[in-house]
Amino acid sequence: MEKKTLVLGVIGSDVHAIGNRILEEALTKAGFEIINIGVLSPQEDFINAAVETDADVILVSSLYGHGEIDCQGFKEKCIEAGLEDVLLYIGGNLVIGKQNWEETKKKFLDMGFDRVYPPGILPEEPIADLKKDLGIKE
Amino acid sequence: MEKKTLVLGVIGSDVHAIGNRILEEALTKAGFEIINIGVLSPQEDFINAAVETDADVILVSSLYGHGEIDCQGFKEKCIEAGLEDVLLYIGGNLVIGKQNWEETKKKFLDMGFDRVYPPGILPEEPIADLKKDLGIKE
Amino acid sequence: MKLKNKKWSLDKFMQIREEVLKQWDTGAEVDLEDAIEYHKSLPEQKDMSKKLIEAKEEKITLTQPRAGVALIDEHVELLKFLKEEGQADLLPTTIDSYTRQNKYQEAEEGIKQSKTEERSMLNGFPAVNHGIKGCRKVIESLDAPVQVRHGTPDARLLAEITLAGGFTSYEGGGISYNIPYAKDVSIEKTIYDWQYVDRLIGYYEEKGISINREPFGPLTGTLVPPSISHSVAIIEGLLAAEQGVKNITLGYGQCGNLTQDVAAIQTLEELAEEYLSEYDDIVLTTVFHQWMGGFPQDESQAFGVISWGGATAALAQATKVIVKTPHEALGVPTKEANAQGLKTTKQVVNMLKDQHFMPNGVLEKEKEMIKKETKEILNRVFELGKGDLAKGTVRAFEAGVLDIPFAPSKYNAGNLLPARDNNGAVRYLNHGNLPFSEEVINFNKEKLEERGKDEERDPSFQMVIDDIYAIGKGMLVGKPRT
Amino acid sequence: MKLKNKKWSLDKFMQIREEVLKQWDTGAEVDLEDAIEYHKSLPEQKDMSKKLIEAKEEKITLTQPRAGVALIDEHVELLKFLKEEGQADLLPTTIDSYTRQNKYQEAEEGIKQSKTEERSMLNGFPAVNHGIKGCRKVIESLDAPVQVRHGTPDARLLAEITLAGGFTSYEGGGISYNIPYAKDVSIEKTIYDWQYVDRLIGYYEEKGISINREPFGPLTGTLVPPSISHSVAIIEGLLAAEQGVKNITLGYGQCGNLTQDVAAIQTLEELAEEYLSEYDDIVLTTVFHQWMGGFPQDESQAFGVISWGGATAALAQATKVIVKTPHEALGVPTKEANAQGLKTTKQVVNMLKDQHFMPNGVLEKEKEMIKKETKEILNRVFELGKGDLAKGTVRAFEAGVLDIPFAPSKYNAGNLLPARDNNGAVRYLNHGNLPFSEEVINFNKEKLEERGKDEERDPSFQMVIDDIYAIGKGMLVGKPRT
Repeated sequence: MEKKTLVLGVIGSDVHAIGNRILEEALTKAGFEIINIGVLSPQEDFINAAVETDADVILVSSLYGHGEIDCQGFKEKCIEAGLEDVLLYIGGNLVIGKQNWEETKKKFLDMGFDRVYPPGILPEEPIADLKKDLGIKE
Repeated sequence: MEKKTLVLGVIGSDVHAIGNRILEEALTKAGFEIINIGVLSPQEDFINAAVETDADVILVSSLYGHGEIDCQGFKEKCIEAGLEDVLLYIGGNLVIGKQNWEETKKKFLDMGFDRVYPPGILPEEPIADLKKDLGIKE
Repeated sequence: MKLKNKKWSLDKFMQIREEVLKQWDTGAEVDLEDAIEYHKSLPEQKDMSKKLIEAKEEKITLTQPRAGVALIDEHVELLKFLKEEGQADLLPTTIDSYTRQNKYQEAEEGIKQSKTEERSMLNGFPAVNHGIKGCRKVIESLDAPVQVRHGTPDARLLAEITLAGGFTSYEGGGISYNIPYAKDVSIEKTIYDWQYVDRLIGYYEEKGISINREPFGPLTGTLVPPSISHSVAIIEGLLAAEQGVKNITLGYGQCGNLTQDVAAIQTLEELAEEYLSEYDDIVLTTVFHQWMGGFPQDESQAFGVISWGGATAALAQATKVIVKTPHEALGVPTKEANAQGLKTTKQVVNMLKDQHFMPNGVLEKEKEMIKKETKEILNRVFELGKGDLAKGTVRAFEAGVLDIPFAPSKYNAGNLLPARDNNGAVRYLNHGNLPFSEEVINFNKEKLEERGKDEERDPSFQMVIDDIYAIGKGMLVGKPRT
Repeated sequence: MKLKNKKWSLDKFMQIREEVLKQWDTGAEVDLEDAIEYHKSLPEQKDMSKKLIEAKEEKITLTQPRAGVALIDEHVELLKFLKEEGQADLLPTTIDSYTRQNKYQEAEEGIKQSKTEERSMLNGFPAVNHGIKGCRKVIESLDAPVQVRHGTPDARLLAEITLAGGFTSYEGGGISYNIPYAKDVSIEKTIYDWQYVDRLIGYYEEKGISINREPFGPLTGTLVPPSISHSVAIIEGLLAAEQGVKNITLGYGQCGNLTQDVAAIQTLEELAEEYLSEYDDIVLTTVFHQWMGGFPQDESQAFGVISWGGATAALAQATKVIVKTPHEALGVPTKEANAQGLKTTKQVVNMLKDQHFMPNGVLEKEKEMIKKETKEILNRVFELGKGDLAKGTVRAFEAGVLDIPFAPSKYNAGNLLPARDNNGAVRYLNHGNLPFSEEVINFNKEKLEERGKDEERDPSFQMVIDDIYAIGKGMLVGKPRT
């Protein structure tokens, strides 16, 4: 089967590089084609990379709490760029302070993300979800 | 002025000796006559000591959580022994577990204690109260 | 009662045993043969002796809480929570204070009121009242070794019931559960009663069931110099070994100065091995108690004290660490607070398990002085007993040659005043009648004079009081406010 | 831009300054004469340089949190709380991530949304947008020195505004606030921009106002070997001193092995004193950062990590310790959690202030190797610059002679792989192009082979990943589960 392509990056003015590197390693090992645009990536860079590589998934990380502002209008821009079918995943410390996780999750689902992850999960969880969502059989 | 007499002790099956020793030291320094009956003292020992020495105050410590059981009927026995005018002070870890302090305090006031102290206070506080309650001028 | 340090004959033991089992109804349930069979049926992971031997070999430090409530189901629930949420390696059953004074009627009242009030009115588990069936329910519900922890001068019936009930470890001793826990019980009586307990465990050993024995290390828990607690621990270890006990854990309560605490754990094991060398097949392990004195009321500060205790235990490579909780200053903790203390400790112990405290000159000096002090005390104890340790111990307490600071017992001379030196190590401000050499006396004196000079005051009882309050106020050394 | 390590003339500085102040409206408010007068009017207890000098003399370790929110009143309230409830000795003002990237328009949006939502939508205090008045309101409301903490490659305008606003300490540097904080800003550019900041502070010094400067020690915060962060800290210290900075605090992020961490703090100071000896009147202090990598989600476990950081800082006698919070794994903490981390740390630091880590052979070896590694790197940097440190630094990054693990910058070679040895000390698994001698290479190799043997696996990137996750999972060394 053809490899599925994922665009991976850390959005906005966020410079957290270590998780990004580990995620790249884990996703590559799991059999995905990874386009890693790295830290400090604006919405446009995710979208451009996805268009250029005909990606199946965009996986956004945000560890510094500005995710709420940084992701405003992201889904709409994806649709404009013809990426309405691309899966949008996001995970990390998505808001400032210790907030109710269910509320935060709902907020990002409402913004158009397909999967939302709290801080501290291991790569295994999104990998299992990716396989399910993309119909990859083990 | 004549020295006021205090009966001091740790009630019930409680063996906490260090606070008792420090309290004796502090109260003696503050000018009181101290009758220290020590740890492991039943209600009767407090009452007998107070009768024998014509004490003004009985100061009960309880650090181990059984204070609630150990003090049942104490005020009544004091009255029976003719000690209705003797002040009853109590302080320490008076109940099992972390409970609402106001409730605990009310419980012991209702049992007939005149002053009730939480754990961790320094001797200065009861000393100030004693001086006030006994009309001692500095 | 003719006290001497000599293994009891089985006849003597069985004779006294008849009376012991009559102390409360539940005593009649105890059948030693059945008890041995029951222990044989228990899975390995409930065996305290085995678990401690493994930990010693692997050089790791196991965690153990204190915990006990009045009713059986609630007690099981509590211990399960501490095992699962708190990741405790070893479990306790703390006995309530009425049972410790053999007041089984009052314990019964506490059980009744606990049922009515639907909360524990007792500060521990009244194991005698619950009997063998109650104890076995606890043991069978839990997947870890469980130890009896108490503070009982006469702990004979409690031992009979809890051991037959499947507990595999028993804390206490004729000194350590008398002097800090009683007002007017003679040393002679408690040593005799604890010979009974040790003989009982010796009997289990003879039948192939190894029960772990742990003299209570911290004694009064506040500013106890290592040589005091070491002397008591070694005496109780020797008395236990004579009665046939084989698996012994010796304890020490944290003082707070890292070098002194590491030196204490190391010398405790080294000295005990030396003194116990005449007994065969003894397995020695150590237990480190996180600071037993006054705690800060603030929970965050309490976490700091707890962590420092965990770090010291790991760096000293104690076999296990007894854990405090962030509620320490406020009395008996909730189960959540208890689990918190355990988790904090486990994190620290795990992070430090591959790190060791290396000899640095100061450690060696500290160890040398602890050994000197302890040997000077123990030599005199043996002298006073004309070679008999049990007799010597009784006479040593009479003479103040053994003396425990801040203890309630009238059989304790109570002449000692300990205080911290400038680095927080606990020294003798007044050594009372301890049979110390000039060298030891001067060493302690110099250390405290150094502090006195620094604080511009003479070492005095006020300094001792300041030290007692210091950790609760966020310091180690109780320096006067400037 | 001709980069060299030479004190800027006032003319050059003033010329560039005109452009800097135009970067955002609030730049126009800055008047250096007024700023100097303002600092002179501030009470002593708000002076970071003084406070650090005192702490160094008294050999105590001060506590400092990280904290910042979008709006002025809320920011003041937060810092007051950390001072009063958390007993913080020194205060921070953490700058938001938009400001760090000079995105003042986005910061403005964040301020607006924070007002509407009535909660901070920014992860820090946007000091440029708030301007001098806003900064001074903060300074005047607080009874402690306040430092600017950020992560800004071009921090010139931020420095102008915050220093004129009364802040007395400024974190960062041309390497430490570039390589870990930017993707494509050249080293040449950031060193140049930070020469501006240092020259500005040199100007204040000339006018009698001592501003404390602190290069950011921990860099990427995870498994950074001490010789990497030491090299960067010393380079940034030297670059700052050349521009006239006098009060310098060098930093180091906890690795977790006590001996290595103590050795790191001691060598950082010793090496810096040696390298900085050519400059007069420099005052050097040290800052120890509690573990900057992944934390356990469980708050009790987090308290353990925090306490161990506090203990290490105290035993190493760092001048100050930057404190983590029990919410670390979950993002920006509440003010209560922040105060909790401070209180835990203070308890430990106070309990250990009279205890020292003594030389023990292992410490000396560790110090020797850190010094060797650092000097081998720095010697090559100087060589590459033909004696000019600024030029040498640029070339060293090009050549991978300076290299920071896990950094996002494309100007960083990114060849290094660090991993823990069997005792948890951080070693070089792959030293990339670092100019190491055989001795250094073999030392690191042997240490990791020892671990590999113990774990029955070859040291590899998987080992590095295991180490990165280890503390979050309750361990120090990422051993494979057995």
